Amino acid sequence: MTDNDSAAAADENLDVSNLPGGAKAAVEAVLMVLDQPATATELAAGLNLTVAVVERLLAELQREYNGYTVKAPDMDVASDAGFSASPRGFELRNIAGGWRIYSRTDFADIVGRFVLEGQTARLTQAALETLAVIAYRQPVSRARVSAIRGVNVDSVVRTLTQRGLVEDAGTDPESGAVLYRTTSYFLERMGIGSVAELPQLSPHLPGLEGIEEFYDAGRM
Amino acid sequence: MTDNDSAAAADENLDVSNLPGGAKAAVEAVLMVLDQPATATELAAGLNLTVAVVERLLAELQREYNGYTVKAPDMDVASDAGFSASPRGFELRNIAGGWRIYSRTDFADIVGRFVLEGQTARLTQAALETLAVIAYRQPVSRARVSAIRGVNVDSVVRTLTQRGLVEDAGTDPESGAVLYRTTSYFLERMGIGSVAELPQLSPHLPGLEGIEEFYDAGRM
Amino acid sequence: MAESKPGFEVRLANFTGPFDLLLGLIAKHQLDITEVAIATVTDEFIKYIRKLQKLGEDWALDEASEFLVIAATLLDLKAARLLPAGEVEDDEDIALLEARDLLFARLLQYKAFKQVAGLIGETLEQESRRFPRQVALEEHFAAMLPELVWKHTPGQFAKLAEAALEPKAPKPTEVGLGHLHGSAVSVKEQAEILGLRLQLGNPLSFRALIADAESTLVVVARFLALLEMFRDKVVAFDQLSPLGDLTVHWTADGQDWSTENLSEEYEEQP
Repeated sequence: MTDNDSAAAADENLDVSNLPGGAKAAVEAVLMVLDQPATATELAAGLNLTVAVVERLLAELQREYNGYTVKAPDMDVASDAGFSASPRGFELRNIAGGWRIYSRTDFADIVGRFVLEGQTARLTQAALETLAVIAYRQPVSRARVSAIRGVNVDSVVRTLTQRGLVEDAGTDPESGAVLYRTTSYFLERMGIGSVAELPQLSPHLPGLEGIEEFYDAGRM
Repeated sequence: MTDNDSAAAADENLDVSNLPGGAKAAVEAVLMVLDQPATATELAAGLNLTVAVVERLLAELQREYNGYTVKAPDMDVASDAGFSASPRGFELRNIAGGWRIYSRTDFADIVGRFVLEGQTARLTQAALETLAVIAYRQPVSRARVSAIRGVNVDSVVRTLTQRGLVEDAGTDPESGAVLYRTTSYFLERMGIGSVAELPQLSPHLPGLEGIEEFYDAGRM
Repeated sequence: MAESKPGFEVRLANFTGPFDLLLGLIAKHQLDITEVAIATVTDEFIKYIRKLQKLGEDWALDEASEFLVIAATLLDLKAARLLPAGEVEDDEDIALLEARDLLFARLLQYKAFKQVAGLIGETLEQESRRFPRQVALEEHFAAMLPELVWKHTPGQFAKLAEAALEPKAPKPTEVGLGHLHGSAVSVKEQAEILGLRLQLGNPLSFRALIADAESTLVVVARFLALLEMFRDKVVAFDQLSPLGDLTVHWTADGQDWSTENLSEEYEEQP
């Protein structure tokens, strides 16, 4: 794909403009999967572009999504004076300096209806168990919770985060994995003042260290 | 586009075609908030559209994102014969029966710098082979997989379960052994719609079915 | 190359050439069949068949079944050579030959899975280069979610945590009879191990006694050993609740005990 075979620091050498769709598509690719808003500076650093270029691309994408401009096939550059197309179902917003793609506000009713469908007010057993593990072993990574529960917990952790019961507690300095902890909303729902007030578990349960060894041995 | 004017319930009354960007943008808006793949049927239900219409819109979006077609401003409908634009930084894929937005492969290196999570460690050869046997022989017991692979697979199966690639599929009525099958997450990770899309096993070994019976008879 | 079928060639440490020639040489006793690595032949053959399929040859299936027949014969030959008397007559010999065929069939099957495993690995690798959009719900949508129903007291929640944190016992799996031939586990040896541990004085749970068992077979052997030791009145069992932990006590204080006393019924080698 790229001819960075001679790249000493392969990372630094990547030229996004050689990729299909160019730098603009690269910015788009990142924005599309990014959970947290990113600043132009953060984007520029990861993309090997200058902040000025990223800012121009962001503005271009924003206009494109809003339907004000479309890159015509026979033009080399997008033009503001270009023809107008329909707006997309999503928009690029800059909130407090961070950029993120959201669903377009016009569709809030439809999206809201879609989101609510099939939502229950109760946590599933899987979600409860995962919450219990996080509560007693926090701060803990998803991989560790998976190891303890024996199943993949990614989507359950997302649900718990969405429900405001658990939150990001920084990253593990060693593995770089995101760690999770329970929130004050969780304490509120439990009716306790702090995690220290959670009932003690029976002492025969292996500590986190024990579990770690036990399960890591099985990891391939 | 749809003439559902006779819809009784108020929230059934919403006609997405009146909104900017129309039904296509509405589909797009919903795709933006999905955290797991959605089927055309689910989308249709939420959007008050027929499955056929949703399927057509999804196909149109897919082509658009791939840069094969763009709705020209002076045309009323998107045309396949339309001009070709640059591919977007993302793509729309139909996987494990559901639709979902992905960043385009070309930008994997760049996106990977921003998205640390979800990047899972590669599976070992042992795990891959075990996964292959389970995928092709499901539902299958660990003992059966062990017999085929010639080694104990307990810890590997545990790893695969933790990774969410295989799951418990009940017990064998005869032996009482736990049976395993692959998950829809496995399909997602493979980028396929169903296990039927896995490469055929028989070309690699003509007459395998015969061997299987022979082998089973020999085991008892 | 295109004008005639290339034919299957074998490349071994001690022979390179067409498969037919290999068979001929073996038949004429010019090559020792016991020196032929069947696994390598199989590898080569599968490679060959795949090449044919890529070329779109539709007789690949015929070739394959032919190969199976020949390979089986080859195995017969090899087995016959390895048998002390060099003859394949009585039932035992035939059974042995069948076992070898079986082994070979399994080898082929194993190779097939190995290959698709490679393909699955490649696909997973490729797919991991795509990242799905799975962002958290936008705040205004999250705010629309119905208020959570929460009915757990801290005590109930702790119970839930205990259950979730309890190390999971491996799920039951059937006892593969195949292993019995592979590695014999001696009940006597296991009894020896258990005896030494229990004579230290502390009662131990069955779970603890099998914690280091490297296979199901060892677990079974230890279980049988305990039954034997119970019969010899050197151990006693305690179980507080049905399906609860089984505790084993050593009861043969000071008394001489040796595994030599164990009955022989499990020690018969097939």
